[in-house]
Amino acid sequence: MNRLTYIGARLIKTVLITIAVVLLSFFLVRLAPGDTATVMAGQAGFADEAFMKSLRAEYGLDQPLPVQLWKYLSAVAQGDLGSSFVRRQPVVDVILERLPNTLLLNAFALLVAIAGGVAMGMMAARRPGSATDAAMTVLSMLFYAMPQFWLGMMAMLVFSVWLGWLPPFGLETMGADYTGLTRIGDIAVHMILPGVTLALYFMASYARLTRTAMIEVADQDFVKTARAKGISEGQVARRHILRNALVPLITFAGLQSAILVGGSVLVENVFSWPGVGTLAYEAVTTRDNPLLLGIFIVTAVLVSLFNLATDIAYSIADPRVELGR
Amino acid sequence: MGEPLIDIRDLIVALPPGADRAHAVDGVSLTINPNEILCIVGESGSGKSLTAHAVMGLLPRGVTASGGQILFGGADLLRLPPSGIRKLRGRDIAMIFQDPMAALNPVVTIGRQITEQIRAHRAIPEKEALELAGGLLAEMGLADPKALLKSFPHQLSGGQRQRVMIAMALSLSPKLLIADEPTTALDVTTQAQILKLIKRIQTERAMSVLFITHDFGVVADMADRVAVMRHGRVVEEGAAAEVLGNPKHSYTRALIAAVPRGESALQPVAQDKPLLTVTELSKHFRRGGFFSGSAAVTAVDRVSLTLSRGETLGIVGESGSGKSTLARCVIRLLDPDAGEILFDGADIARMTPGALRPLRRRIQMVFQDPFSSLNPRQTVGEIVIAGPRAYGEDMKEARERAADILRLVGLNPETMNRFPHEFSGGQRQRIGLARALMLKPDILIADEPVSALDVTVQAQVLKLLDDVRQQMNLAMLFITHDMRVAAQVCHRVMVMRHGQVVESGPTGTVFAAPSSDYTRALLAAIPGRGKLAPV
Amino acid sequence: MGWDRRAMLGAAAAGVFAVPSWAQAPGTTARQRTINAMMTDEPAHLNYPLFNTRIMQEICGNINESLLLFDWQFRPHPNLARAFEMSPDGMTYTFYLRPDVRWHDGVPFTARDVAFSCGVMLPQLNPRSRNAFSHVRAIKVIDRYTLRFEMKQPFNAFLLSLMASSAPMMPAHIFEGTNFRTNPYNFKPVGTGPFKFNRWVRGQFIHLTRNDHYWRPGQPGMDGIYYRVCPTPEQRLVAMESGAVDLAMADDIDTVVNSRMMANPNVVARDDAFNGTGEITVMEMNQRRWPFSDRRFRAAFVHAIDRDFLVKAINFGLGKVATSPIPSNLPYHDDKAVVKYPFDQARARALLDEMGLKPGRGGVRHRFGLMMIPDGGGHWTRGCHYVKQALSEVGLDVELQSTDWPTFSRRSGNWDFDVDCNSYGQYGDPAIGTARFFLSSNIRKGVPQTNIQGYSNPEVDALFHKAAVAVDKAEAQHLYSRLQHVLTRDVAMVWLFERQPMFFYNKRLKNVITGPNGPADGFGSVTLS
Amino acid sequence: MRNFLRVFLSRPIPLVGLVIFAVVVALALLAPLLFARGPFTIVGMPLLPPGAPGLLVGSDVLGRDMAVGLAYGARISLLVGITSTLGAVGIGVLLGAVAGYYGGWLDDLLMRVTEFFQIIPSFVLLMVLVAFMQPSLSSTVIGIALITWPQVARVVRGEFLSLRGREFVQAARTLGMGDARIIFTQVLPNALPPIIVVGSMMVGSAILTESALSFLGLGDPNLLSWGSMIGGSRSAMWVAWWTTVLPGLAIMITVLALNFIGDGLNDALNPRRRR
Repeated sequence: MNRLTYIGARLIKTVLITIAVVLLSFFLVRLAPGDTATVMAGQAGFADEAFMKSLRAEYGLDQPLPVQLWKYLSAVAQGDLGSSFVRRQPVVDVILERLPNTLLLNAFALLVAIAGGVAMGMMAARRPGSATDAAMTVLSMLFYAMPQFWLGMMAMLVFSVWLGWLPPFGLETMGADYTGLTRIGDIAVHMILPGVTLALYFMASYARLTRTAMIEVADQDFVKTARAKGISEGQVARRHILRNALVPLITFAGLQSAILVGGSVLVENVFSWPGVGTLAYEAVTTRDNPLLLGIFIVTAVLVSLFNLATDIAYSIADPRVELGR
Repeated sequence: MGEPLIDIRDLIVALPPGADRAHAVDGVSLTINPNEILCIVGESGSGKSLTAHAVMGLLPRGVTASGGQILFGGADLLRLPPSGIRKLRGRDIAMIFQDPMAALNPVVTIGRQITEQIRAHRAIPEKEALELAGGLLAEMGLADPKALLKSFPHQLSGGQRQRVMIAMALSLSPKLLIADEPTTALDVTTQAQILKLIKRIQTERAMSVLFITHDFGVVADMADRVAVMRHGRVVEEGAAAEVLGNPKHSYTRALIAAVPRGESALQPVAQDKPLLTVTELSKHFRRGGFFSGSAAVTAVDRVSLTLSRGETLGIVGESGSGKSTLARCVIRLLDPDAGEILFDGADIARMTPGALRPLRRRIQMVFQDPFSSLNPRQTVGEIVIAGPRAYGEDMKEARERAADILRLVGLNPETMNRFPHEFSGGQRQRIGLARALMLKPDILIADEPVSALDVTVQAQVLKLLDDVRQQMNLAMLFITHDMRVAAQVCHRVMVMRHGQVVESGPTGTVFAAPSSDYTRALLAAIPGRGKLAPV
Repeated sequence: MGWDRRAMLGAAAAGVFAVPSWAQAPGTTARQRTINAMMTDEPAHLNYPLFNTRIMQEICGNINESLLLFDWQFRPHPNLARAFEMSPDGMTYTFYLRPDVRWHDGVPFTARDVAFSCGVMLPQLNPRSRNAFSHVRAIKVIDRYTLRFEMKQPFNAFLLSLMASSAPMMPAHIFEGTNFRTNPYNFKPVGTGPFKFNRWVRGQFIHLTRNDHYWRPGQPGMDGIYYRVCPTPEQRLVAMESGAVDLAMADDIDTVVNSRMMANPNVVARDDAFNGTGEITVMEMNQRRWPFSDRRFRAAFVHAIDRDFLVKAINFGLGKVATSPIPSNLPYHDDKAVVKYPFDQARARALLDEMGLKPGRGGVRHRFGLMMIPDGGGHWTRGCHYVKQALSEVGLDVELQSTDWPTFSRRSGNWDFDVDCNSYGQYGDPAIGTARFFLSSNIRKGVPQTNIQGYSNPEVDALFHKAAVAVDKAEAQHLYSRLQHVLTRDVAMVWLFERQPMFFYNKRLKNVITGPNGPADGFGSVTLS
Repeated sequence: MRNFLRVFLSRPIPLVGLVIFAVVVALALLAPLLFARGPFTIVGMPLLPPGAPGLLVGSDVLGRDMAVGLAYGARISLLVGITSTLGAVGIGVLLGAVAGYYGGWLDDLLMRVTEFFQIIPSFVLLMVLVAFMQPSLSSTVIGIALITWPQVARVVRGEFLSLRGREFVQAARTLGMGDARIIFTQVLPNALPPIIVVGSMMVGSAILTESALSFLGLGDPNLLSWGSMIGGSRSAMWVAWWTTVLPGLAIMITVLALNFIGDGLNDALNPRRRR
């Protein structure tokens, strides 16, 4: 099967999955009690029937569910995700405003997690059973055992409050209004705490995965062959062991990118990072169903694309893997 | 004969603490002379492989050469610093391994893997190294070396891969080539080609080969000199003709005797009404899923056969010939796509599971892999009585019968309370046989029952199968890739290739006067054919 | 259990804290003339009447002004209206507008805008205004700068309903004849105020700049205001402490750390900035259900709770025990008229016994649910935790129910609850803020923030109606005193405490709070030192 | 079994995990005996630091004894961790076994469903589920089980898929055993080790998920959990570190102990992955 037809087939599948996501989540979010009208009434502190009625009419909440679903589906088919109830802006705009922040944070976290995890895993795999190995195992399990939100708060407490090294939250320095390079640097500094917090949890997985793979690969015959060729240990490790050990990491990185798109709710919340995670949290608590559905759809599409990219990367890294098999 | 190329003296290889014995190699002394092939032959656990690995300085983690010397070019390889031995590896001593798929890095191109070795020892540019590599591949008899250099290992066949391995090993014209069971993972015809190739280049390049094998047939084909190893020691050593023709040690004699000669002694059983008649059986496999299109592969293509009480029908073929699929269709582990299977007058090809159930117990099977065919979480007793219990037999009665059957297959009934992992491969095959016999079957299907066993054990199991067949008047369908084994136990054979029957007939006739080229090729490829004295 | 503020400060000081380098506010010149404020979360838009919440009041108070301002005694003062007259019978109000006011886009502010705002836009969008203006029969535009409100009947809270937080003036030339909910100007509001809308970076900040053509001479005293999104309480505290932000309003700072903010020498703390709202934290009971329908149960409920403790330890000393439906710092409050329910658990037990609610297994007399307001684990949640604990001591087993806003609003609106925790604002006059919770005419299923308790007393209905139209202040006072007596006698609701949200600001700011309407009156008068 | 214990206890890591876990379990079981008044009782002023008279580890924002809260929190964490894992394992094993053993459209359907769960941000889904069911102990448990079962199903399916082709399973079929009998006596016992390992790890992650939900105020308000202790003290973090640090440490140590045990189980039950 050639790569292009494969990609085509996968894109069709993405569309199908997205439709399933839309249908399922449409009913799912409707299961939750209350609607946007009640939220607004509650928050405004004052309400009467006219207020509620006009809100419901405006949002189409007074129509039968199948009608709402049909209207929604036909709009989505035309690329219109509707309008956020609470924000009164097109859902697409609302999400696109936040998406870059989330992608930025998560890309950074992914890089940190892979770099740190692979380094830890390699260190551990060098001598399985040694003190270094045990230390790495314990350390990675420690990362894995900490609640992310708490780790974030502790990092904030230590590095921002006690040591004063890093800004505790936000995307950039409040009120500074930097531009250009200064601004990029400012954002980068703000990204360190949330990014590393996010990364540590996954770093543990990469470390374990790398360690296992390195040890497994090191026992394979082709490594023996490589040694029999008389090439140096460094080359054996790099060209033969690591190269093969990294292949399973690609799958995991793909899986992780899926989690990262919508999974950073807690860290974004703790660090007030203006991303999709905080948006999703708001959407749930305000029953902003179009927004919530929009987030589901956008993440579904993104995750599908990430998965596709992962598969392609995998097929490049491992020539044995044929796309579509 | 002058100075030996390599001189192994009192080599001791120690196993890690906690292993079942202290030394895997226990005081081995061997010499390999220039321009000769030394075969080390032995069964599994004899220490033959570790001896070879010790020469390369490639002992597995935890295993150490704790004593003795390996002298090569005036230096003791065991005392050389890692960098010193590394310089020798690949340049002066090269090695090829048993499974060429596993021995090649799956994510690196063939070309790169060869040039890597060349450039580790010679400072030449990649392009030049690639040209050298191409030349080597051509020399190994591989077509289109240019394309091969760019391919990945999985795109090659087993034989091609082993040729690539040999090309790589020869790339720096080593003085010694160590071949560790280089043909065990290959089909018999491919094996013959590779053996021929090694022999040819050894002669052409006048180098030495240390050839590790378990097969005396291969020894007969290859060796100038032979060393027989057992339990980490060399029990007999000498010129090939001497050892093969006039073995001194009883173990050597037993080993040689156990090698099937590939000549049939059994006469066909008188054909009365067949118990099983398979007609025009076909089975296709669909590959891939919803989006990847569906290419059907025909694994069994209109195969017909008959089987009578008391006879053994051998189904012979190389890997992928469809023989196992055929067996699994007959026992309805797979549902055939076309054809009929008449068993005692009833067509079981399309029977529903419910209707099939009473007939099921009358066809039983012995599997290939003694390690995966027994449930590791059940005791031998549980395994053996599972069948009768499934048919509602009383527990106590079943256990009593199990004791008898275990005795029949040569096991102590007390083994019932133990778990499979406490047994050797041969013993496990006996347990598997006992399990099948518990249901008092009419037909026994044996799917490569001895291919994973050492040759001496193999002989015992084959004898047991034949005894049981006679005692219980079984009809046996015997699947094997080994012509020699088929010759030993089958009354009739059927040769399969690509899912089709190539030829069939009484074993003696087929072996003596094969009617097809393929059968002829198979017979010709039997290692050591005609070189071992008849028993 | 002892409590004093010094001990609290001691406890607070145990957390080491020094303002680190990253938190130093950047010191550019522009920064010196600009202030930063906070938003706990971002508003959906900036159409003031469309969604009249506290955050909107804080921001839009600088953009959209009202006709009148009110002082600490809730006396009206001119604003966009330079003068006004009320007829002695309370049936007409005439307003004379300033002729020199222009909208931010340069269009003059005229009587047409007022008539549009009070006659069309506000009643249509804001339920509170709808209630107030329902007493108005007609609005007559007399000339470009004069207009008259003609009433159906006298309504003595009418002027208060023109407070900035209730009746912001909206530009007729932008909204008239449009769909108010989708008008693009909802995202770039136009007003007459000292600051005009400049930029909105979603998820980060809203920036207002000075209105150079503001009608009040010498104002505004600053170049601009940033409202920055600070969703987490810990973030807001740091931002305030470090000086990165100059203002912390209402619920920006959790009461837990109020004392710490008060101890900060760079910060000025005010507890009167929201007096105009006059907020009381309450518990509402579903009086359709037994035993909440029984006055004795409700009385026992109040007796069982140490509201003093609630104020001191749970609310960290802010506010005071509420004894009446009308906050103590607002007009018409009458301490002598109310029936009081001191903390007395023995009395509570006796009342429950009298009702026949005897302790059962495990000493439990009755089990019921307490629906908590979603405040993210803030002081309301803590208060509910305390109430659960206190009631357990008299044998009442409370199941706390956490909610989010949709659930809370829906369940309370549909009367699907036993007891809830809530809070209501008086907005200057009981007729505006308080009556809605007790009038039997305001029992409306499906609508939250109404008389969801199902409390119904013809005498109360009559008293509220009379009080609202009483022209004579003394008469109104008399009626409201009686009301306070009846309502507290009935234990018509559980009034827990009067909430005094704090307003903190950096001491470099001057003239920040000028009246009880707090930030809703805008920051035109603020200057920077 | 003896072999299993020997391997399991031969390394210090699982042993340490087991000891810590035993202490946490003991604390959870003994909490009502040690602190009969319950975790909600207000015993003093809010935010008293550790070491204040009668307060080993200080008081929280409501003046409750943190020590009592930590002990009772263990009950909730363990209860949620274990029950939600049992639920997830129950659903996952059932569906995974059926899909893996029979294959075909059942398998296809299951794979699509697990894919759906992979694609939807699971924590957001959990928030929706809990908001829908109203925050309570049972909604937390059900919610966590609902979002985590696909993980188990995948593992079980994979095991069944590979075991299904093993010769001893084929042998069982030739012996005339029914599918149910094969699934329960032949395949499942061999698939148990990875299920146990995954399960032990899932208990830990369920505890983490519960704490996250409680932290966001989506937990059961009538029960004090470690997560809700952190969430409730969030705004006091800057002035009273112990209110957030200690419950977090409690979560971390418990989950770490579970992971240690999981690591030991992995070693002891899965010889393939042993070093």
